[in-house]
Amino acid sequence: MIEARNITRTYRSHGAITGARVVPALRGVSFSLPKGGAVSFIGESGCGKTTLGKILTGIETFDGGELVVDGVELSGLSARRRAPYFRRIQMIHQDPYSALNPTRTIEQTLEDPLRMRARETGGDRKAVEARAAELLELVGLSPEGVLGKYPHQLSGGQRQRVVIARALTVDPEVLIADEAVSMIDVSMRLGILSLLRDLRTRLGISLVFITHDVATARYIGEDGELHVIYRGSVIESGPTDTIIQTPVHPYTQCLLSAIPIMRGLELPGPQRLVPIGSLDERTEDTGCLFAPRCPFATDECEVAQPALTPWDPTHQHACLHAEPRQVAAMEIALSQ
Amino acid sequence: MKGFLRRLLMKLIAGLVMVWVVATFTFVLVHSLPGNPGDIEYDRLIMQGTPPEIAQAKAAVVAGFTSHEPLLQQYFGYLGQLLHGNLGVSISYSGVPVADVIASAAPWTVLPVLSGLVVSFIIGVAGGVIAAVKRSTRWGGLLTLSGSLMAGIPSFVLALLLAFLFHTLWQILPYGDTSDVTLTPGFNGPYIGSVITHAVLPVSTYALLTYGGWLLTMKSSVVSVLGDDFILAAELRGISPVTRMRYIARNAILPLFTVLAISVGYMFGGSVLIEDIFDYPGLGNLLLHSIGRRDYPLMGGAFLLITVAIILANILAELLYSVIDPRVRRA
Amino acid sequence: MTETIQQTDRPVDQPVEVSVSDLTVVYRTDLGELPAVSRASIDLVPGQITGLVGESGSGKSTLALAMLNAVPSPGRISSGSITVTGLGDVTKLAGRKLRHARGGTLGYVFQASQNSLNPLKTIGKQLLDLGRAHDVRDLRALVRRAAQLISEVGLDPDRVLDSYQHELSGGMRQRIGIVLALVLNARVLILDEPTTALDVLSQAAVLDIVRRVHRDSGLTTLIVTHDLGVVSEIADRLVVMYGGPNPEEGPATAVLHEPSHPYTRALIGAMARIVGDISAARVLPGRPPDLTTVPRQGCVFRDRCPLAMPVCAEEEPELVQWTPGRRRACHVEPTGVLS
Amino acid sequence: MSTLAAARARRSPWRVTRRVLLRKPGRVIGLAIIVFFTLMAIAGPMLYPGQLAVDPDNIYASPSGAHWLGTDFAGSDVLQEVIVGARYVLLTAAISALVTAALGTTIGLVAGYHRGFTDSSLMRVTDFVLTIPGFPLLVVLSTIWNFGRPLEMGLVLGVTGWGGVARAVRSQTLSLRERGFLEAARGLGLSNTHIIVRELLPNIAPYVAMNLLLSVIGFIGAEVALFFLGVVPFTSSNWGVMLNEAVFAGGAINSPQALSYLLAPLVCILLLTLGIVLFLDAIDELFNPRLRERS
Amino acid sequence: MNRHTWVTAPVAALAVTAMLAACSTDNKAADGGAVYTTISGTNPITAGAPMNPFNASGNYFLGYNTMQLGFDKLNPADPNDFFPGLAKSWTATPTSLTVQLQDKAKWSDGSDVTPDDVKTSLAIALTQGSATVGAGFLTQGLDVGAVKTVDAHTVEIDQAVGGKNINFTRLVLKQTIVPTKVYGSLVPADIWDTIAASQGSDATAAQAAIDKLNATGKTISAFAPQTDVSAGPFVLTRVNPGSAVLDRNKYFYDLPKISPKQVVLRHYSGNEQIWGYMKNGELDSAPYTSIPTNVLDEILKAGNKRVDSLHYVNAAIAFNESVAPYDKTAVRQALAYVIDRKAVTKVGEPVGGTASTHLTGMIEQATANWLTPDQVNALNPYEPDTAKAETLLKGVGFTKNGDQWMLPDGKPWTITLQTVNGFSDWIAASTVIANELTSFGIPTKPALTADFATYKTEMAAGKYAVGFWLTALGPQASAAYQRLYGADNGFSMRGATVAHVSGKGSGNWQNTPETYTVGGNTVKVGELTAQLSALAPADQKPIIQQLAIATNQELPVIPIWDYTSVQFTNDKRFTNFPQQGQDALLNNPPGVWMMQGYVQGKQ
Repeated sequence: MIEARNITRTYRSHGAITGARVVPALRGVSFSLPKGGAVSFIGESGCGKTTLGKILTGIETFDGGELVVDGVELSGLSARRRAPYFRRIQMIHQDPYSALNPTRTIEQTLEDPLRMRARETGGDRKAVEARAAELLELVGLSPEGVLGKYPHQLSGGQRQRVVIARALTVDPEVLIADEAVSMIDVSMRLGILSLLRDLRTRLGISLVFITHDVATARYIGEDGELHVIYRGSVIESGPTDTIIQTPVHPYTQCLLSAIPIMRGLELPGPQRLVPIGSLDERTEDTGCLFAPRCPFATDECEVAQPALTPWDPTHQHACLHAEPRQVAAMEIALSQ
Repeated sequence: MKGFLRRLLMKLIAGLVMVWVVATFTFVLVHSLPGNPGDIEYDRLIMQGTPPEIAQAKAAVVAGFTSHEPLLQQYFGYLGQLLHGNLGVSISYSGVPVADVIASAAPWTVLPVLSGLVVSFIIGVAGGVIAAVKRSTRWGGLLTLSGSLMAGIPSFVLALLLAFLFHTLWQILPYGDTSDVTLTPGFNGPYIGSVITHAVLPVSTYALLTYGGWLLTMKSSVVSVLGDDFILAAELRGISPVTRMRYIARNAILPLFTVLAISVGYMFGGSVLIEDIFDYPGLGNLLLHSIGRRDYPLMGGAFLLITVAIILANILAELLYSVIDPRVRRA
Repeated sequence: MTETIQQTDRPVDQPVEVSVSDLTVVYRTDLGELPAVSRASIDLVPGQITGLVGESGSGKSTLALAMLNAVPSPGRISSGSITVTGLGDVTKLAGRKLRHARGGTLGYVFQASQNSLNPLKTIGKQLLDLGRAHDVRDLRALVRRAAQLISEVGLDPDRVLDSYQHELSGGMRQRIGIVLALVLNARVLILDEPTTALDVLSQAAVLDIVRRVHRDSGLTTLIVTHDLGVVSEIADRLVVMYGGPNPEEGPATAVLHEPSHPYTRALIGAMARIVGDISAARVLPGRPPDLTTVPRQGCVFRDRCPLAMPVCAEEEPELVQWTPGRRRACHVEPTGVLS
Repeated sequence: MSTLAAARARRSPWRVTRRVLLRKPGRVIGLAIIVFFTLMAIAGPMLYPGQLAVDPDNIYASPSGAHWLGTDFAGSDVLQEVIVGARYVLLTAAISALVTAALGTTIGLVAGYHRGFTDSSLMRVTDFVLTIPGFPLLVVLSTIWNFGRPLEMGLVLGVTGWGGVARAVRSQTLSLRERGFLEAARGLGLSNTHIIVRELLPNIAPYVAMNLLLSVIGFIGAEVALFFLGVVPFTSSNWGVMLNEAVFAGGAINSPQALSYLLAPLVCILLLTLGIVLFLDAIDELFNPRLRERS
Repeated sequence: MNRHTWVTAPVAALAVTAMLAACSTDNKAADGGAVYTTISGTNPITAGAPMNPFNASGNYFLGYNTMQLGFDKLNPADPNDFFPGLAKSWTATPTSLTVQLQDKAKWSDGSDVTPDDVKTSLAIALTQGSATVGAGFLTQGLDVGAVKTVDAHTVEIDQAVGGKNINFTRLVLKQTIVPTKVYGSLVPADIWDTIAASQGSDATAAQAAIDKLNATGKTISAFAPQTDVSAGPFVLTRVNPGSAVLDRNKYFYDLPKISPKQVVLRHYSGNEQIWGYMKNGELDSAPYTSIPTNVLDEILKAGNKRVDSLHYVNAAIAFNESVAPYDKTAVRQALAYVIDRKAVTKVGEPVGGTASTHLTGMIEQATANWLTPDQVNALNPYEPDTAKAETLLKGVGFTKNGDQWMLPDGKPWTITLQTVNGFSDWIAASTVIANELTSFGIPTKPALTADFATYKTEMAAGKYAVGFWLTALGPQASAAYQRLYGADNGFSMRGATVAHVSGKGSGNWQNTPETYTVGGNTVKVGELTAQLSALAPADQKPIIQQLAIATNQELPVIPIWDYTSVQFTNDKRFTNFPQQGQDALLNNPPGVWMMQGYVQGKQ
């Protein structure tokens, strides 16, 4: 469905003192997303994962690499020709509060794209209304209760469901969910996640899930691929469960170690790992990007940036000192 | 510091470009005016009862100061002079350099405007803080209303009302003129006192005109800062109310610098009316005088100067902003 | 019950540092005064980290603010008391005494770490403001103490004290927040959603610091959060709040392992975790109550409760101790909840 | 689902408006004042068609039963003059407000939405318009072009006064542009026209409305000031002309006789300003659904 | 420290310092004695302008610190009738004038006023536009050919070769006399050669000379003397933004007559300020300003005394006769019958105006002077009479459709009555006229032009059919008729003959016929008017009579009111002001009154 090869994106910030500064947001990200499949990207804030989401939906441009959607390479196409491909890829925003137009009712929000769709396919007004109701039911909302309302009259979870329904109006093949539940109440999060999972199984929609929370990535795409991004490059990737159970890159291991342990239900992994210092964008780009914070860094890590190399046929990493460690929490069996 | 200077330089260049645009605009504007200064002078003298032959001779002198060169040539001449800081010579002042005429008028606009600005800034900002803190009370509401009303009242209506109330009705303040004529100007008490009492009405008008803007901006700014978490955080850390108020004021005052620039422009623009009503010999009056006498160079000069004042105020406001806000300063 | 779980219950004679009893906080709205916290009772024990967990609108932040007698307008404490050792009833404090209590005895770490610092002043100057506000004579000593704390939380004191807020990352700011809360030797530390805005690595670092300073300084700590994970990572005791009164409290591990209230259980069940059976996760139906929708009568949770009975609509369950160190408010038997 | 929210959703716009208005008595008063003057502007000239009667033997008469507000320099009735003069003042203000709204909103929207070169060039123009001192410019313009008629005056005021609205709309558009719903609309493939008209405009409408009402006050001030200063020739009497006559020809500042002639238009302007200011408060709440719900 | 204080304190300090710096720092105060406060009717104080009588905005004050050889009595019968100024006496021949200077005439620095000063002053006068005239029809050039010193107190001024200007005496006496020591350096040494060249027969050389004179004139008018050196009774001490202060000149030749120690001339930007001063009793005298009756009452209540004198200006309605139907005499006459001039005057100029009665193109006083009583009685007074107007209109083909008059071609007749913005008396009058004409059946709308400059330009371009106009300018009948039958009507003097032009761009916007037929005789108005300026007053009479009667019949303009100069004096501080009737004196500024021995301080 989507094949990304070596996508790079660089921002130029206009500093007053130093002049233009080049900030690489993505340094050659490649992945492929099969139809109905799921890919997750995890990383800290500022690692470039949001930029990736925007590039995949066509909101941002990229300056290097290839993006192939449904077998068509997009960077060579004009903006106009590219649009229909990007329309197959819809974004679920992090913030359901700003993702809906506060001055328009849910009905209006849904019917605008539906009507546009109807003009293309020749549907009539009735079909549009019926489809709007159908979509709302699909995302678990009651059409009567929601259609006439404004966004501010809905809860965060309801809004996020409306956002998903709106994305579905154009019959997308891919949904990009960028931190789709981080601003939603804890008790409502799972509902949204399971809805997304449902859409995958019921409609065959592929998912790109972008998050800093490994647990939600696991819930959505247990059977999919997981890519760990650090400062714009993928440093480890492979099947989601494999990475969680046997991560080999120290950064991935740090990320997994940092997940709070549910004491009483889980035991901490025996090899929890803590990174040194905090993320500092200003460090030099030579060598392994994670080296300054890596507990296992050696002199050779400072020299060259390690390439993504296979650990096993499905599992790749970019580290000179890759080694599986048991860092993830372990479940305590309930005694009943 | 380097960044600061660089920014200053950029601002100045942008300002200069704006000055050029305005100068060109002014030139075009002024040269599309109908009528010529000689005719005006003639009719002015006739209406004063000057015998026609004398009037004609005098009008001829005035007309002698008008340029008859082709417009484009005049334009480049004008720009060339501007580059040397020369605004040309006045027609209605029979060849006195425009810069001199403006220099004698400028203090009577700049100082009342600045004093008014300072007064209104202090009162408006204080009022804004009170209106924000007491916004749910009746007094807070009234204070806000007073700000909106003052921001809305046309300047001359205010000037006339003040003149009517304080001069005609209660007779406690002088109206018109800059000081008591019987006093000798200089550094002496009575004269300074007289200048100040005569300045009360125009300065109050200027002050009241911008008071509303300060108050409303300050109020909304304080309200938003009050909602900022760091204020609550400071309270929860036991920071004293006075220090907290300083935190609020300093943060809330930042957006006012944009208003400052607008106010200066607004006031200089409004000086035309206010100086006319209070008979203050400032730039606004000069502009009216020059329009009435078709004194093109003077008109252009006064208009340009008012515009330059606004541009400078804008630059100054941005610089002040960057001095106060470390986010800009250290960027 | 299994033996792997430590019982860290509080003996009856253990001293209490902070005692919230029967606290009700109301907000004035168009519909009259509505309770945000109703009859809440929580004890904070010295040396323990107490976790307060609830969804948005459960009143947890209001409760945290009430502990500093700082409920924002239009809210007010309508009844109940908050007794702090050495200060007496905080709800009765006012003026200078209250101000000195805040920051002095009671350290508060703010929810939005991004914005708890004055953007126009360096951290050092804000530290001095804090010292002056609390009549600290020896400001040099204060700075030394701050520098020490800053190093303890893993930052460079020289650089930090001379920095403005915008020059620090979110995680760093939150650590500064902790330093400022503790620099005046507070005995009680209240953290309101200390990690909500942070990503997972910063969160881990901050939690680690909290745990360390709590232990090193012998604090009484309350951590308020909506994230069960955060609480379970560091809290000794767990208090669950829902729509005002708290349905359940007890030792953290025990509550997580063996939730006795349907809400606690559903909350745990609705967590996405990195271990365990994914299909076992259960969506919690309905939405959290807010001020206007919270039922006036009966159990607050009954609309979302899978075990609701007719009595739940009529009678509000009392918060009672059912086993040593654990209290719950539910009409359903504890065993009925777990089965 | 909260029953309260559902109940609110069922409320008709009229009931909401009424509720918002009635919340503060000031708003009702403000609306009443605006309606009063609007009616005066519409009906005034019909009440007193043709030229006002002159009476050379009854110049500057004091208020009396026959002339409630006295008479002017020609013995015409001041009350009639105030009523007849309202149309000019309000019509002009309305025209200039429309011009400002159209120009300011279009330019601000286009600049904010398209960014880049379009934005920077439009903003340079806006800066220029904002920098040129408005009132002195009007005074100079008035000698070039006798824009005394309402349409012309409205156009001139509007064309010189749109800068503020454009800037406000632009900054609003820029901030809206970063909101998810606009990105979503673009992602869904909705047309630019649709996005600007359906998505952006309704969100900007409150700002435009507020700015507009504020600028109406400014426009009334400016037009009246031009007449007061006597730089714009007039075709029929209006409040500004009355003020000019009262001060410069009638000696109202020096003589109590012409006082009602001076105060009548002054009070009208003040009242109208007050009315708009009071009403603005309600507009803010009406257009801002979140503000409406909060309390 | 509070943040506000450090911002405000420097600004406030700066404000005060700069405000003071903006004013003169001269601290010399008047050494006791009464202060005479008034305003200058011709020169409002212009802050920043030089103390230079040749500057168009200059701060100079005739009769106080600015002196002439004599002061015009505005005597219509004798244009050379002057009060003595720096000249004690003078004798005129047809080609020259010999002036005897005051014996004790001295400048305020103590030096004598010499014939050389007169010579310099006249040379300067010739640079001030006077040299360019001559081409103009209206103006008689100040064609000074030479200035000769006869003795220390006597100077002879000769006309240029061939000049026989009957106004020569009057023009010379009216020139401002300035000290050579101040202005001499600005005058090129060869100026008299240049003057001679400008009057020579070589056109190219003359033009070059005139250009040279103009250049000198520009330098002089822009000149800003450091201090005032005056030969008048007062010397300018300082100019404040709000006032000019003049102290008594202790070297003045007739010092004992000058009572005030100091004169303060106050600034004004509009009439309403002058009213304010008078209402507060602040002025000892005030020249003519337009005043409404209500304000007049206030002023009189404050103890001011009203003194009326002649003002040689009339407000009239002018026509462009190239626009139908105003080319018809009957139409203009009909309009004169409809307009109630008394009612219009009551609204337009209730205090300073007298409704016109005889409509001769001159002011009423002049009409009575030049015409015999029989002739005056024979003039048509055009008393308001709508019946006569109707008859006249019907006689030339107008019809009445209901209330509305129709033009002979059947179209409705409407009038746009043009006035000037800011001329409040005209505007007020136009509302009354519009009312009268509208109720007569000619819908009339007053229209305003932005300012007088535009008004003049547009009027000359023939844009207005009916509009207000000033007529009857100056005491001389020649000037009054020049206004009607001069450049605005296409007549101009070409050498000895009168040429007539019309059409676009000619400046002729009145477009009257070149000749009128009055009582069977042909009256060549343009030629007759041109003759007036070269004739001695006694010889003018028959021509003026012809023109007056023709004008009364043909009405190229409809005079509405004569302006009256309404001055005020206040005897709170001074007595012995000129009284009503002393027009010659009243037409001069109070400085001249004082020189003539009037105005004494109260003891």
